[in-house]
Amino acid sequence: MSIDTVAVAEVSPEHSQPFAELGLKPDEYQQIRDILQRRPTSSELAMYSVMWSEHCSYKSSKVHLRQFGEKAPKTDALLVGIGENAGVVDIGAGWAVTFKVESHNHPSYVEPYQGAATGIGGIVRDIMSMGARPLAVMDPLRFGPADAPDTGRVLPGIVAGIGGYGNCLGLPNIGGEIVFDASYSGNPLVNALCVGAMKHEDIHLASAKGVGNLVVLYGARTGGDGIGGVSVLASETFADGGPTKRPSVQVGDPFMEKLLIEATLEVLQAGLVEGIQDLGGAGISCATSELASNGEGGMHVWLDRVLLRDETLSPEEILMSESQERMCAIVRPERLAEFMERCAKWDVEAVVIGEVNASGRLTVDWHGDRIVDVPPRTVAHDGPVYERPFHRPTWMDALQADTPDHLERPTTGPELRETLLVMVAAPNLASKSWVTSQYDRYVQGNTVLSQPEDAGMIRIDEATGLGVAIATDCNGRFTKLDPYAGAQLALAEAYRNVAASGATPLAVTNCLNFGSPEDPEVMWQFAEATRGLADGCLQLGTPVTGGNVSFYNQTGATAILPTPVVGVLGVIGDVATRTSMAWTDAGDHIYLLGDTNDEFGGSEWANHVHGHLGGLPPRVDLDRERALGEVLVTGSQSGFLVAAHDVSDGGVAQALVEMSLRAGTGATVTVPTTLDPFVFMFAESAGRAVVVVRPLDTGQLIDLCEQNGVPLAQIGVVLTASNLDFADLFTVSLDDLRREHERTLPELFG
Amino acid sequence: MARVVVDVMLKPEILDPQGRAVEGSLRRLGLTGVNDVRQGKQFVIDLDGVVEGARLELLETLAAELLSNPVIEDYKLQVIEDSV
Amino acid sequence: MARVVVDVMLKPEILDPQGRAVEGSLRRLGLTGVNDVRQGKQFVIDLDGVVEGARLELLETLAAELLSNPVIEDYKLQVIEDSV
Amino acid sequence: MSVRVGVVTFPGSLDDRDAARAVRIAGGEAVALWHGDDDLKQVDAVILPGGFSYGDYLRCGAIARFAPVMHSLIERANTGMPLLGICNGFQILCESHLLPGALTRNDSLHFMCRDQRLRIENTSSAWTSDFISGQEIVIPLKNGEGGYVADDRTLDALEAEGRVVARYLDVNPNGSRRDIAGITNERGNVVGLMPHPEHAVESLTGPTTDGIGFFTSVLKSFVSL
Ligand SMILES: Nc1ncnc2c1ncn2[C@@H]1O[C@H](COP(=O)(O)OP(=O)(O)O)[C@@H](O)[C@H]1O
Ligand SMILES: [Mg+2]
Repeated sequence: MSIDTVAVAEVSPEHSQPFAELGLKPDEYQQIRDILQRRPTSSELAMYSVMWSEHCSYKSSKVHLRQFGEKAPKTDALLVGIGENAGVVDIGAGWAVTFKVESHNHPSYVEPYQGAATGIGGIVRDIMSMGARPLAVMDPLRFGPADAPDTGRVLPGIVAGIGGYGNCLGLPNIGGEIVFDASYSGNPLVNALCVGAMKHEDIHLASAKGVGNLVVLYGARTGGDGIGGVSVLASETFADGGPTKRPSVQVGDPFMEKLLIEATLEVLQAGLVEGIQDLGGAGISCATSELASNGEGGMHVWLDRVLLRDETLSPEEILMSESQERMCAIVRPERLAEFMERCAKWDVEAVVIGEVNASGRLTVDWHGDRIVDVPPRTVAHDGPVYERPFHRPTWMDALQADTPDHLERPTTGPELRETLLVMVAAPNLASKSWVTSQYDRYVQGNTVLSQPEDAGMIRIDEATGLGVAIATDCNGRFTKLDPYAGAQLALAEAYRNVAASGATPLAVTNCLNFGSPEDPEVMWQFAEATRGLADGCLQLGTPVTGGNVSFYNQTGATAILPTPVVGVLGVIGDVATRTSMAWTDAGDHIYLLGDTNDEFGGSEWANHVHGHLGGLPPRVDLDRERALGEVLVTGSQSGFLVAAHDVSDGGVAQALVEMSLRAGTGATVTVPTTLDPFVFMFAESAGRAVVVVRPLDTGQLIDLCEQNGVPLAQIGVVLTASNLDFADLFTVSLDDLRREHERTLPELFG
Repeated sequence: MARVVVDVMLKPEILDPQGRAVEGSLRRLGLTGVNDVRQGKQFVIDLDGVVEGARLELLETLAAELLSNPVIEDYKLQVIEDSV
Repeated sequence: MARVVVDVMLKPEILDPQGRAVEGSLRRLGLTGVNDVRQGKQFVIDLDGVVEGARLELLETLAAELLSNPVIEDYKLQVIEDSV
Repeated sequence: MSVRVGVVTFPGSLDDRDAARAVRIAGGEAVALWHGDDDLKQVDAVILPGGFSYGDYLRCGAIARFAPVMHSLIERANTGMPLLGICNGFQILCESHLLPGALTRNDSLHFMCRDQRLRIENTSSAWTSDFISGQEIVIPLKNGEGGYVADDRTLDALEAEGRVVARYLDVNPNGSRRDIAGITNERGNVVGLMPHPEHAVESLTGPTTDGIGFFTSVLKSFVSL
């Protein structure tokens, strides 16, 4: 086996290299040659190719993502901003919170269980790498049609994988989304969110500082996982036959990850770590180059010291392996022994693979031969940047002109009743408990709200009750009809969900799932959605702290619905004041906050009943969202909101059904005289919530709404009886509603 | 009457955390010279009649696609005629 | 070099929901004449040297008490010497 | 002096801090015990918490049974020290033969997390004396392998001797024989329970506070001595 060293590269400039197979464009390859003033070694080529990939370098999205920083609202709450493994937000009392959502879409299609499991594993390590203890996970998911055979293969596996990994880590699952749409056939979306907390002084960054400090790789051994592409290089260096077979799928080991969490928290707590980085995509290449690039000097790595699961791995493969459950720490030499002891206590293997130096270079040796010698910034941060062309799709006009106005609407009481029963059983609106009951929501004993509530809420500080709430949302149909408004509607909905729980929205994370950036029409959707989200965050005063971009989500030439999943994090001083969506006492008054308009573009009714998508999404007014949020949070803190639930998919009718099923008691509902009953029940106008107050407190609610300019109308009264009465129209029993609402997923997925 | 036994094992290149855990406990409990432990599944299927032709073919397909996950596992199918 | 294969199967009187689920799918996918399906585990242990005497005894104990749970499972141990 | 209740942490234990919190809320002193250490630190009672000890890779609880701490625990349990195994802890107790039977894969083949109604059937064990016989409670249940199995003779004996501590009501979530959710040994000091009382000790985070009774039971048994 011959090794391609720097010395060899210097004297063999003509040697032809398989850069195209590794996904590099000719000009990118030339750029590498210019940086190095020679041809790259095969190991260097491996590093650059993976670090300059779309996934790691954000080369197509960078120019758009900049807006999140440029338009960021001024706030002291942001302790660590975009660019680190995850953003960190100050929530008071010396506590900081870090949260982030990431995609694992493609691997989850290939192997649903392991793909989804390793998606959870990856995001958890991101949170750990900030110095935080991971506290909870969430899982926004998208699938093809609920009754499609492939959905029957993919969904149960993905759900089992998320549960299998998250449950075993001891992280409660406090929420997520499940949405079905034909555009996700062959391209399901698995986004995973993790939230963690730490004291301010425990915040750690991924930087290799301090000449002489050691680079320690710990956790699972390195195997040949996820290195399909680079085997091209490995086969070059083998005399004949190529390397032994490499796995195309990464398999997660949640038990190892659990040990990794405990060991990491111990070494952080003991002050043994100067810098820390998780190993995810691009493995050691990414970890070492980012650590070195963020540090002030250079780094040297003895690659042959890496503990291997498979001894046949070539250095290129080791550099690029995406084996799971590994972390990298920068440790002062005098603390190394203690670091190793703590790892051993948790049965976690650790080995020194490198040292921080002042060379300004990242150098890697393999059994004494120099195989990498590069300026680390050029690998990690100064990759190519594309200004991809984009233009508004020609079909947008026709799509927006095809409004839902012509669709046949139910009008009579019996028709409306029938529509309601059909809607509550629609896969997108049906109960998701077949899924969520496979997730542990209790572990750690700090879960205050979880499914089916609007937001997940966890207690962070037992002494004071300080906690956070998180919701994720995105209606891809809205985004398709208008990407700018659609992204803002996603933001508005998540914001509203958090406010409805009683927490003050503070910060945003996002996972931008789109088709191919090489398609100018997709790129336009991306540009518009990004602009909408950045503008929206500025207007709401909630900065984006981090996120993730997933491109190339398409089957053939057809892209998925543009799906910018937005996660909003809110803080609540005392979780005991949170608002649930369940009403309690008969006689309490039910109010609808916000204005209802005849808005059905992209609605679930148009989608489920008529298979129609066209027109414009509901109008978004973020000032009104903010005012609504103010009412929800203040009302919750003042203690007079008995229950609150945001209105979104399925409209007011769906919200009322969810509230009554949660409570187990019904209500009598009166349609405001100004509204058509159908519009009242099913329109999806933004900026609305249903709230419940005791009769004595209605004055307080009315005053609060007046102060904030939020319109309100009483729409009902809570009953002891178990039916939902739409006065003068129809009545329906909770038993019927529950049966329809709960049967869909079990019937489909058993 | 026939018995079909299908052994399903993770492909050698795929990480086997279960096997590793078992390996660890075997060592802790005093077994020496252990090089590798892998944990797989075994399906024992009892059938009427003989297993040949199209039926055997179907069984092979089912073993390859239902009983094992071709992305990460290999299988081995054995027919024992006249079992029981 | 030796290989020890331990098959672990639920005792016949213990309900095997996995086996039953597999049986159902085999039927749905067109396999006829299925009488019974049971799902068990298989451990493949590669060892240095030969497996005999005290080492074999230890392996039997481990198979009986670690690899299987005697309350609900039966095991079968096979030694394949010189397996590679 | 407060009663010292040990909570063992195995690699992969998840509900250890939750069990400790429940002990504190009930008024006891929680003492952390480590799987690799056979020192029981003079505790009066011990809880084996839920989780996935050793990843539950071989069989739930199978590997944990051989941990050093288990040697001392088995010894003390045999001389009457109260020992409660919750979920994974129950599995470890069965694997260690401190309790009869075994726990197998849920008959639904899915992990199941739900608020479960139970009936307390034995109020003379060290961990259930603070309940009223026949009392119905709701506490979380969350497991993938919670189906209790044993041969009919054992099941008959458990029932005849009143050693079924709690039974599932409404639905049997995992296929347990005879709806058994928890059992005790002859002496009544060792209890295994599949659902999680430690997650029902605060109204803020649990479906109820019904779980607290398991912890107050053991604390009171010492006070009354
Ligand atoms: N994949 C999932 N994982 C966890 N929780 C989920 C998932 N999908 C839905 N949920 C939860 O189910 C509840 C209802 O979901 P959904 O109807 O989408 O809520 P919303 O209308 O607030 O967006 C929410 O609490 C949500 O967090
Ligand atoms: Mg909601």
